[in-house]
Order: sequence, then structure tokens, then C-alpha cells
Amino acid sequence: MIINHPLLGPRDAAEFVYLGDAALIERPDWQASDAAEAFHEYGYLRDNPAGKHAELWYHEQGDRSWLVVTRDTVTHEITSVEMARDVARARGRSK
Amino acid sequence: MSQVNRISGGQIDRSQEFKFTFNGKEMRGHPGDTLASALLANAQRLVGRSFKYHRPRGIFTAGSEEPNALVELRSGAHLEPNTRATVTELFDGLHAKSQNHRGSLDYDLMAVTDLLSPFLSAGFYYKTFMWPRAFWEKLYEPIIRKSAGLGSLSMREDPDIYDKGYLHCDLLVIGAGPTGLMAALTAGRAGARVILADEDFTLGGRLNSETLEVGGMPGAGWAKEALVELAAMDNVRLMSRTTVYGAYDHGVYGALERCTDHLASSGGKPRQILWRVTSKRAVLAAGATERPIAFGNNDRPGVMLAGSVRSYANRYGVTPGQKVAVFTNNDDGWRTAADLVAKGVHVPAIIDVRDAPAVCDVPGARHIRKAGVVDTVGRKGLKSITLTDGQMIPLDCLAVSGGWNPNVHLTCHQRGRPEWRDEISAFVPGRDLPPGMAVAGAANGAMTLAAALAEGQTVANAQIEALGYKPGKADLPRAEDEPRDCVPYWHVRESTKRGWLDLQNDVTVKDVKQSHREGFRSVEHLKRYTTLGMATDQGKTANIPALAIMAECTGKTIPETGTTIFRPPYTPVPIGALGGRSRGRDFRPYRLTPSHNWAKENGATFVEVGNWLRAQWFARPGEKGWRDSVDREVLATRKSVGICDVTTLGKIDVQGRDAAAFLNKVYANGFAKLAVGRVRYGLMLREDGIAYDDGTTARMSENHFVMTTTTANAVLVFRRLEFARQCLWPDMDVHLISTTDGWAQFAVAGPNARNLLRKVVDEAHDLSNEAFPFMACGEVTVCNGTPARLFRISFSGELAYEVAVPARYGNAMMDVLIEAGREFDACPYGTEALGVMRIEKGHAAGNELNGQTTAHNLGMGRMVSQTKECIGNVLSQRPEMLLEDAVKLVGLRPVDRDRGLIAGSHFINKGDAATMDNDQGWMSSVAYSPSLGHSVGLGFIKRGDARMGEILRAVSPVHGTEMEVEIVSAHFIDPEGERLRA
Amino acid sequence: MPEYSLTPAAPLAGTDITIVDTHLAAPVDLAIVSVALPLGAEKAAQKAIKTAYGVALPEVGKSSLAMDGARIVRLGSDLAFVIFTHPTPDAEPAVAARLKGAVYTTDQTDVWTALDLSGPNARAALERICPIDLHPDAFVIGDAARTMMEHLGTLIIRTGDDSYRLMSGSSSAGSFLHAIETSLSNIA
Amino acid sequence: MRYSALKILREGLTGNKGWKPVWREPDPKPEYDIVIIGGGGHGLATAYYLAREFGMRNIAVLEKGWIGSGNIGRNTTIIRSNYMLPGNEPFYEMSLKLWEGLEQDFNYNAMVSQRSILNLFHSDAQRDAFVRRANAMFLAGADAELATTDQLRAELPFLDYENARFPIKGGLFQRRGGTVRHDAVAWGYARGADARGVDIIQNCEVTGFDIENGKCRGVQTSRGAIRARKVAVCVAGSSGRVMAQAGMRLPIESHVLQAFVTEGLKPVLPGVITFGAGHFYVSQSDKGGLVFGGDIDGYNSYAQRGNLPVVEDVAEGGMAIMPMIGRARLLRSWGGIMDMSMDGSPFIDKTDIDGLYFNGGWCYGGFKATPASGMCYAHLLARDTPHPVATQMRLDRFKRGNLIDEKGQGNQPNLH
Repeated sequence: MIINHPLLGPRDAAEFVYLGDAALIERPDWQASDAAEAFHEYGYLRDNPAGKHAELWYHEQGDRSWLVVTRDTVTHEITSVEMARDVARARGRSK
Repeated sequence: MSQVNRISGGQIDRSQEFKFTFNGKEMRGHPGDTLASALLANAQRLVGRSFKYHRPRGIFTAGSEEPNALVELRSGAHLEPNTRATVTELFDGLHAKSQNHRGSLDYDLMAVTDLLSPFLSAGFYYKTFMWPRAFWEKLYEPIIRKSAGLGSLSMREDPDIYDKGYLHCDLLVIGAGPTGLMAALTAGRAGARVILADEDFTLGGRLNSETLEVGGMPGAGWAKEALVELAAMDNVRLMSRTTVYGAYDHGVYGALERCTDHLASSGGKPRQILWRVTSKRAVLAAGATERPIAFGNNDRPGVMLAGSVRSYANRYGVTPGQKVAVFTNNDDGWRTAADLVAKGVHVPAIIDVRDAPAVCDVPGARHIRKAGVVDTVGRKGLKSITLTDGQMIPLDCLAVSGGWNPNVHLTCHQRGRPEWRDEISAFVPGRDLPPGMAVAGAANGAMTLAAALAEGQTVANAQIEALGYKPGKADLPRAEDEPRDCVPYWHVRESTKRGWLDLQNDVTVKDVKQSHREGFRSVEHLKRYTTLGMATDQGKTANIPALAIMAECTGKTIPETGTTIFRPPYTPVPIGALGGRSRGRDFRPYRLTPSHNWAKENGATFVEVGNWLRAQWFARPGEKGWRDSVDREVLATRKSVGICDVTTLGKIDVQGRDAAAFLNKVYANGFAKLAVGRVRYGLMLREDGIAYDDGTTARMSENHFVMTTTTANAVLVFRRLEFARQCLWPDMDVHLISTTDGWAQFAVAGPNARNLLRKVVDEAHDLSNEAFPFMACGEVTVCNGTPARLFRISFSGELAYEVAVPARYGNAMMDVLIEAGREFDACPYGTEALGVMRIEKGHAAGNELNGQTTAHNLGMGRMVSQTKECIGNVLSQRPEMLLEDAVKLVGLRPVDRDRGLIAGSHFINKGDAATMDNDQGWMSSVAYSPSLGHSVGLGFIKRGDARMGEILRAVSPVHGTEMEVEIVSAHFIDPEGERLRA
Repeated sequence: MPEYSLTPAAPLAGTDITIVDTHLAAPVDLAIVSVALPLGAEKAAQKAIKTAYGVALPEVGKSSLAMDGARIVRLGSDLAFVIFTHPTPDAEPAVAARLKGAVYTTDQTDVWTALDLSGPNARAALERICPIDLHPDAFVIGDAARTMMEHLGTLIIRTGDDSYRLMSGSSSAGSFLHAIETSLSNIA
Repeated sequence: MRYSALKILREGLTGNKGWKPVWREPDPKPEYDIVIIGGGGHGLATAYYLAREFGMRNIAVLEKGWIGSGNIGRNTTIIRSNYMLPGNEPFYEMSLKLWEGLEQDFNYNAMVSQRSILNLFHSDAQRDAFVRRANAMFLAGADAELATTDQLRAELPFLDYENARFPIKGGLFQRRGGTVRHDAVAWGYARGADARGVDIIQNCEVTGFDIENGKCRGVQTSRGAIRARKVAVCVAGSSGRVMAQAGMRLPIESHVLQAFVTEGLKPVLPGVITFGAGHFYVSQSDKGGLVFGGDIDGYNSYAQRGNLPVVEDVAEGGMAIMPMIGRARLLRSWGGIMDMSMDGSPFIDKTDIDGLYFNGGWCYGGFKATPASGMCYAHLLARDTPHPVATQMRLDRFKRGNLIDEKGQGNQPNLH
């Protein structure tokens, strides 16, 4: 596979390490009253779609950036690649 | 024997002669021959035996689709089983042997299976060999295994080397026949970066095997001119002997280049290169493969595909027989007859299943219409055929053509399904092609030469236009639209004898019918039940006729019955090539510690720790075994001072305004308030609450921390930290960079550690316990000004430091530490002594932090803060992770102090049976403690922390032993920690 | 004063090999300092770099040569290396001083080992181990990429028509040299 | 029709014209007691044991394509019970015992061949973990045997002992482990179930569940609606897709695992061998091909095909331990879709929807589990309580914190 890195251009997927669903960015609030349930869902339950899947890849043999890659799990077609840090910020994560 | 079947012409170099042997018999051939063409030239008709019935077999094709002519090539460790003679280039001194027979090729004892064939029909083995139960493994299966299989491995290490590489292009053209050449010329002239690859050693594809003209000259001549033009283009790379074997995601293709297989010796150079080709676009111009027609005893040596017979005659100057008839359902078969006659070969008859006029004039040949072949005679070489009307024709070769199948293989590699096209009675590429790929020429069903050339041009133009190149002008060479009419005709129904479909695996028409009868009707069931198409040729010639016969049985059309799709590789690829250089000691890189050379010179034995090599112990003269060395190292360290290279621990520089806050989130215990100049032990959890890694982190300045990780997890922790930094808390100002390799770090441990360091650390730095207490850290200089870092931390439980210098000084630093420590009898120690001391001290390491244990299990539950946001703390509180009777880390010692504990033992209460229900836990680490004079262990026991003093059994049934052990504190040495604070 | 002194020994120091016109050598006294751009203060950091080195921080995947010969390689959006010749183990303070606290610096000199590959076979040799497209138009002089070669993380910088600087982890220097040497001998 | 040597003899003499279909091709009835979704190994085994052990006959197995087309038909055919944890080992040992009597039981030769399985180890820590595992196997009544390097040299002289990057320090044998002809398992179970009245319905795709008031009452299929008292999902690889139709999210990701076979070779490997310092395991089939595999590709996929880096990684592992296979040629590669669960262990459980049952999450270890999975699922369906060896294979175990994590990799499915 080839991942078109937003900063570096097309790079062989062998340079990357896969993590999983980009929902892993949305780490629950540890202080919420339903934190135990929320962390269970966050940690364990997956949409696992047959089709478009936003997922996290880490450019370990590259610039060490985490990317959000939108890839079809049936055809493997990649339709978008974003810097995960930008996605995280857009989803309201801060510090 | 002379080359009795040589005829005129061909692309062989008759000025040179090669000697080779087949089954020890010496023969001769020429450069440009394949082993198959040379065997045919020498009239060697019988070349092998089939898989199941051990039927005599001859050469069937002239290409990589060959099912029969498999040989063991070369000898000794170079032995190469299952090698297709049809694609093996002849070289001087080649040795080949036939395979899969017991006794000689001519008198194969296993041929008796053929007589038993009525009882060995499809799937017979599923229905028998079940009684008595033990007989399957003891009797039946060994016999089956021995008679199955094809060629033999040498059982010796492959002596050749292999290489790999990466190629990039705008357009990959797969196949260098007329279509591929035209496509490459078109794209090359337009300036695109082109790779043209073909499995053959001479590019040109079927132009080399045909008498057809292109642009007013012989096709082979036109091909040569095209190749000259292409070779002159900087932007074009020509790759002969290169099979593009797989189409992977996003335009990546796997290709195998055979560099030295055509030479007697590889001469120390890579035998083959595995290329990963990253293409923006591809044109598949892989041509078509002829298919046979099934009829009674159609597997005799001498029955061949018609196009292949033509290829031997035209390209290799060989006729496979002196009397060659043609049996065809299409126009193309006629060209074989015509070309043979033009070369002076006698063609007694053309048997055409169609009721149609002659396609062309073939002098001397009878045209027998609406007829078929029902049987043949000639066990080890064809002697005659019998036709549907009963007439017998004596001959020694029958050229059969059942039509042509486009080579759609690569179009299926991403699960694309081919589609049926009635006009050519064949499957053509479907619509779901691998993205970026287009198909042209015969591979796409454009069967005539003129059509192939035209399609090569238009498809290439479309592909490069999409990449922004200007398409080339139409200067298409003139060529023929040769007649290609073909009717669907798969087997001669009148035949009562077995008609073969899969020649190698011995699958006949009857087997397909039986498969249908037993309900194995889906194509995949047919394949799996009969083994159709599962031989080394993957059914390249067999699958479609078999599918057609299944369609007949079910009364459905062929496309309704199913399609077969193909999987990579197109042709088999040696495992050695796929492994490349990564074998033996080059399987993975070595990482060496900075003091590696010193250790080597000082008697170290090394051990693999991940990719690292670490000194395990340093043997001294007179020591009888490793235990002597390790015991000495431990005792010397605890008595005075020892030195160990601990560079392999991961080191991560953490900087930024939010560095402290960040560390506070990634460690389970608090880090926000760590003072500058101090070190703290940190426990890292996974998000699921399981203990993940531990280490110390030092605060060098307000915004600068130095983290250490375990050796094993250095890369993984870094990855997780980057995830936390970029994905979880993206607005933190924190920056990470690995410095693992940058600092040579040494543990200096033992009561004299400070005294030793005082001789090495420059005087400006106060090492007193007051100025530099336990868990202090700082930047210092050593040996007159070399910058260094000093940490007062202890893994051994002794007064200890770790001192780090830039790695380039590491080897010298080891020397200096030993030299300066001479007055203290300073002793280098390796990982074994390190391990012994950490067990004596009760420190958890990899065997305890194995990804299955919680802080609760490790006795560190209280370190996990519940008053801050940090990774893992929420899920660490799940009810069944905090159970009262959870296993707890404890120390163990044998009741009989002379016995040695065994790591991996399980604990069973006295009096209980050793069953899983009674399992109390396991022993994770053991060592002989020279300090205590007996074996000590760490282990996990249910409620272990509340069971101090209890005696249990440590059982190790796999060793057949058990012993009583006592639960004790894990801190065998200095439980109060007085030494390390001294 | 301690009576001892330390002699440096970088892992590939002195490497100098020629295989059929193509040359492989370890640069002498190469220093590497990483420069991280503080979040929210990237502009100030870039300005400090420009002021100190006379060249702008390049785009990611590019490098620029400063007047004094230092090469600044941009590895990521917030990370760059300053690579320069400097014999003593104080490269980091030297760079930190020039950049006046506008960036976070870490000494990377001993983390890496470097080899300079140059000559007519350089690209063909790299083709066997380097996944990056090194076609002269695709990887122009000054381009830099971190990638993996024979299981080793490697930084490759194109330094000239037929010349490349290759950098990899210092602990695996022997395997790194072996990989490149093998490529050269395989194509020779 | 009972199969025997005599039957073969008789048929052989009369032209093999008397063989009957191995299973019927019935049309679906409007209603069954139990509908099993998925005509793979586990689904067919479940039907077989429901009929044979629990006397239930009014059962349908619905298969989207042809039976055995899932992972039962695309695995590397290994059976073993060399697990460590109490939640797993008794289950897999029961499975192995079922394998041992399977063929006589269903009168079909699936070529169960207990050729042994060997796990090589390359470090002391790995040895310690293997000893722990071997002892757990003993505690559960299984067999295990440690081998020294010298013993291995004598038994497997072709392994690389001299020049290895990660020297072989020994190995853990399970002599009762081995291989089975995978397709035949599906066919044998199908035949046995069919003979007991189970309807095996091919080309019947489930398109939805009929859930009324929190109770599952049947399924919609490409061949019409089918009512059922209980619906048993058994579609590992596609669990996510199918259960999504019931509105459930699972602790599962779908991943592709590639497998490989070489051209046929005369016997070289006695049993199954796995590399402990890389991703490679291999056995030799009765036909002579070396059947081998390694790690999953590592990204979510439903594509039944993989990519080159893993092919290369696996070949590297093979060359690292047995460099004699360099000249053996890879003939075919394929991919199967694995239900990779969050702790690497499976589920056999009721769901929160009454009448809807779930079996899945087998990761790449489902083949060896086939008999026990069928038996335990049948037990659960027939009795509504878990079989004693499958009490921990529950969907809610993550919520409770009771993990069955053999590899200690945590909640990242692609690492298991």
C-alpha cells in the first residue's frame, strides 16, 4: 500500500505502524460519572465497518507523525490522509 | 544421440554447442534453446511422471504454463526441484533429472497406481483409511506422503544469494509481446518513465514464435528494432527474465528478475532480485494461453498444445515429431500445420471439430471435418490416434488447440472477477481491475496481431494522458488481422477412456462428473474436492475446460457456473528470493553497545536481547561454567563494585513547557512535582490498565526530562508517547526525541561505587551523599571535561550510579572505569549477574511485566493515581482486576535449600491435585543467589502478599519434578534499602 | 584532577571504500543537533534560525545549506536537524547558543552514524535497499527523507548529482555499512 | 451412505456411478428451532453436535456462498492445544480430544494427523514462558515436551543451528498437535449434520434480523424470511458486518491473514514448526506442499487478500530458521478475514438480545477450535448455559476486567 502523506507525499505503508480506528483520538473524560462505561466502549468496542474507515497510522520510519487515513476496508482505496494532530484539534482535544 | 529433431531457422545460435545431461544421458543444444527445446531436439519425449497415477508424460507447452515437464535442475545444494524445462534456458554443463518416480523414469514402480485408478477417483481418500484409527498416521499417511510430492529439496542451505529492490515508474508494461512493445514505444516516446518487463529471456513475446509480419518485416525483426529504440530511451527500463507475479494495493507490483539462472554458476552475484515496483499506471499485456481439448488418453508424451509446437518450430528450430497432426476447434491451430509444413515437417492430417472449410492451404495434410480424437496409443510416446469415425492415424506428435484464454491472472489479484466473452469462448478481464491497471491485446481478448498492436497503443496513450503526458501520434505498424475463429468445444464426448484436464494432478473428465454427482458443484468445491488447478501450474491450461464440463453437468452456462479467480504469484517464486538478504546472521541488524569491543576483548559471552547483543557474563580463566562467572560477578559487585553497560535501556529526551504535565499523564504515578536534579521511578500503564513499562525519569531542568524505558519497549513507548502528544493532548508544548544510541550508560554498583566514581568524575562535582543523594541526577564532566550525565539509581539494591557519556567515548569509558576501579577489584558484570541481583532485590522485569499483570498484581496498586488524568487509571479499576484473590508478586525460596527453583513452575497447595482448577499461580523468574547461597524466585500467587511463610508445591510436570517452596518477601537483599541510600 | 582521559571512537570512523568508481566514506567530525520548534512560537524559532544561519528553515523533506556549511534538514513540522562539522562533544550547547533559547535542542551526534555515498553506481546501489524514488527529478539535490533500509531506520539526503549522505542509528553501524557495501558489490 | 474401503471397491468396479451427494440441497423451510448463520466449520460443527449430542434436528445452516468458503477453507490446517490460560487451555484440550476421534465419529476421513507441533524458543525469558505454558497444559490434561537444542539437532537437522541471528535455544513440542485436511472437516460435519436432518442451505445470505421487543424471532435472507426460536451467529471474519445488522458493536476488528503454499515436494518436514523470533510457521501437507504463514497484515480489512511486506516478512522468517527452503517456490498465497478480538480470545455467548447468540472472535486460531466451538455453542444453544470449558468466553468480560490475553498485548487486536 502507498499512503500519501500530507507533508511528505506518497510513501510505502511499510514505513508506517497501524493502530486502529481514529475514534481512539476521542478519549473520554476521566472524571465523568459514566467514565467506566465510556472507557470500556473507547477501549473495546469498534464499528469495524466494511467500507470507509478512518484509522490511525504512525510514520515510524519517517517523520514520526500520526496520520488519520480514510481507507476502504473492502477495496483498500485511500480517500484522504490528514495529520492526526490537526484532526485531534478539530475534534476539540487540547491538553 | 544427435539432435534428430532439429529443423531449419529459429533464434538459436548454431555456431555454439552446449553439452547438457538429462538423467545422466549427455545431449547437445545451442544458445537460445530452452531445456525443453533441446530435449525435443534430442528426441527425448518422455520427461516426467504425473502426480497421482505416475503416468508417463512429455513436454506439453513452450511456456510457463507447463504442467508436465518438471525436472530437478542442478545438483547438490543447488538442486532446484519442480523446474519447468520449458522456461529453463539451456547453458553449457546443465544437469537435469526427471522426478516423482520410484525406479527409473522409464520403469516407474509407482505406475501401478494407474492400474488402481478406478479406486482412486476424486476424493477417494476421504472415504477410507479410517480404520483402525491408529493406522492412518502409522501406515496409510506415510505411504501417501511418500508417493505424493514432486521434486526433492536438497535439505541443504540454499547456497545462492538473493537481492531485492525498489523501482518506480509512471507506466509499468507487463509483457513484451506485440502489445507490450507497442505500449512501451507509445509511452516511451511521449516521455513517460516506463518499465517494460517480460518473463522471457528474449523480449518480443509471440512475435518470436510466429511467422506473421509487422510493418512489412518478420515480426521478430520488428520486435528487435522496437527493442533497440526502447533501449536507447533514458526514460525506459527494459527488464527481460522478469516476471511480474503479483498486483498489490495502490499500484505496487511484485516482480522477480532471474539474474543468473541461465548461467552455470551465479559467480557470487545475486541469483534473483525481487523488485517492488511502484507504478502510477500499468498496462497488462500478458497475452493469452492456449488450452487443450480433453479426449481419451490425451496425456501421452507427444500430445502438445498447437501453439507450442509452432513455437518450437519457428523460434527454436525444433520439431517435436516427424509426423505431426493437428486437432483443433479454431483457426489458429491451422497456422501450426502451415508453419510445420513450410519447415518441411510432415503433417498427415488436420482434425477440425468444426464443419468449416479449410482455413488455409496446408500441402500434404488431410482436412478431417467435424471429427475428434477419441483415443491414443503409445504409452511412453505417442504412436497413433483414433478418431471419432474409428480411423487410426499413425504419428508421433499431436498438436491440440482448444482455443486461447486471455491471461487475466493479475486482473484477479485484488479479487476482480473475469467476464465471459462468447465470441472468443473465453474469460476476459472484468470491470474491477486493480486501480491504475488497464489491459490490452490478447490479455484483453484482442486476439489478432493487428488488434493487439492497436490496443497497445491506444491503452498506453490513455494511461499516460491521465498522468499529464501528451499522447503519441498514431504511427501504428501494419499487421495482419489473422483468422481467429473459435468454437466452444471442451472434450470429445464420444471418448470412453479417461480424458485428462489437469495433467499434473491427474484430474480427468470423469472426476469432474463424479464431483458433480457428489454435490461438489461450486467451482471452489470442484477444485478442492478433485485438486483441479492446484498443481504447480495452478491450472493455467486445465481450469477453463473443467469449468466448461461442470457447466455441462449442471446444465448452466459457463459464467453461471462460476469463474475461477487467480491468486498471486503468477508463476511460483522461490522463498529465498522473497527473503532476500534477511537470512542467517543478516536476518535482522545487530545493535552493539558502546563497550562491545571492550567486552569482546575481555572474555564476554554475548546474548541477543531484541536486536542488541549484550555481554551476558565475562568468563575468567579457571571458571568451569557460566555460573562460576555470574556468581563471582554478583559477589564482587555486592562486596565492592561492579560495572555494567546498560546503554540498551531506551532513552527519550522530553522537552517543552508542558513536559512535566505530559509525563504526569503518561505515567500512572505523579510526575508533576518532580524537582529539578531528581529522578523518579515511573510506572506506565496501557490504556487497559495493565502494567506496560517502567523506568526512571530524571528532571534535568525545568522543561527538560530524560526518560528511560526498558530495552524491549523503547520503540513502543516512544510510539505511544507520540500518540499521546499528537492525538490526545495536541496543544501541549512537548517534544520527544530518542537518544538511546547517543549515550553510553554504565551502572556502577556496590559499596565502593562512589569511591570509584570520585576518581573519574571531575572534582568540581560533589558526589557526597548529602550533595548527591539517592535519586539525584545531574550533568557533570568526567575525565577532564568530557560531558556526562550522572544518575543515582540502583537496580541491584546497592549504592549505585548510572553514568552516561556520549557514545563515542563509551568504549574508553569502560576501560577507564575498570582501570580506576582496579584498587577496588572492580568487576565488569553482564546481564546474568544483573538479572540475579534484580531478583535478589525483588525488582520486576520482563518476566513479570509481561503484558498480563496489573499494578495490583505487582504490588504497586497504590502507585496508580486516581486523582489525576493519566493513561490506564480508569480501566485499571475494573472490578475483576482488583479481586481479593488476584495473584500477587512474592518471593519464593525452596524449602530444601539445595534444590534449584524452576521458572515456569505452577503453584499448587499442599495436598491438592495438580490440576488447572487448583492452580495458585506461577514462578516467573528464578536465580541462584550467591549472596544467600540458595535458589531464589519471584512468582505470582493468589493472595500471595497475605500468605507469607506459607509452604506450597512448585510443580513442573514438563520436567517431571516438583518441590516445596516457601512464600517470602521479594526483597531478599537489604529489605530496608539501607545500602542504596548509603 | 582525575588522571584519566577519554579517546573518542565513532563506530564507522575511517571507513573509506571504493567499489567500481563508487565511493563510500564516513564523514569526519560530523555533529548533529536536533532543533524542536516550541508550540505557538514557531515563527520566533524560524526567525532565530534565519538569523543564526542565514538561511530559512526549509520545508519538510528538504534541507538547506548555511553559509558556514551547516546543513539544516527539516524532518517534520516541528523538528529539524542541524548537521555540521564540529570535533568536540559540545555541539548542542554551540547550537543552543546560536539559537538563543528560541528552540529546544538535543545532541544527536552520537545517536547517528553517517556515510557519504558518491559515484556513478550510487543510485543503482541504493535502488536495492531504499524505498524512496531517487530519480533525479523526484529526489532533487537537497531533498531529505527518513525511511527504512534493510530493517534500519535511515535518513537519506541527496547532496549532489550522484552523491548521497546516509545516516542511521549508531548502535547498528556495522549492519548499516554491511547493507550498503552489499548493495555496491551486488551491482558491481 | 456409509463410506468404507469396500464401498470404494464396489464403486470402482462399476464406474463410480453410484456415489450420492454428500449433503442435500434443500429449500429453506419457513421456520426452524435454530437457525445457524454461517456454513463454515464452526457453524456446521454446531449443527452436527446439536443433532448428535442434543437430539435437535429442526435446524438450518444458512450459508451466503458455498459451505466451507470461509476460514475453514483458507487456513493453515493446524491443530494444537498449547495454550496457557485457564480461560482457554481446557477448551482447546477438549477440542484436541474431539479431533482425535472425529473421523470415526462422522465417518469421513479428514486426515487428522498428529504429526506434532514445535514452538522454537530463542531466549531464556521465552523458555521460562514456554515452561509456564507447558505446565499449564499438563495441569489441563494435555501433553507437552521440552526439547533441548541437541535433541532438536537430532530430530530436525535442517534447522539453522550454526549461523542463526537468533540462535535456537530449544523448543516446546506438543506431540499430539498436528494438521488436518481443512476442507474435509467442513464436508464431514456437513455430511454428518445433513444425515441427521439438518438443512444446509447454500447461496442464502442473511440480510437482516427480525427483532421484536428485544427478542430475535428470525432472519431475513436472500431466499426469504425464516423464523426461528433461536438465531445463532457463527460468521467469524464477518462478525462485525453481520452483528451490525442487529445493532451491535463488538470487541472485534476484522483483519486479513495471509497464508502460503509451495509447490509439492517429497517429504521434508515431519510436523508443524514455528519460529520464536519472527513470524513464520510451517507444515507439509500430505500432497507435499509446504503450508506456511506468519503475522496478520495488521490493518482492518475485509478484502481476503494481503500485501507484499508481510509476504516478505514471512519468507524472511522461513529463511532464518530453515535456509534449505530457499529453492522451494511459493506457489500460491491467499488471505482470510479474521475476527481479531480485543484480548486474542474468542466469544461463545448469548447477546443482550433474547434469542440471538454469538460465536466469534477466533482471531487466527479458529480452525483448531472447530470441534470444541461446535460442541460448546451447541451446548449453549440447547441448554442456555455455557459449556464448562467455555465459561470465560463471554462478551462482557472486558467490562468486568476478566481478560484472556495469552500474548499480553492488551486491547489492540492486530497485536494478538
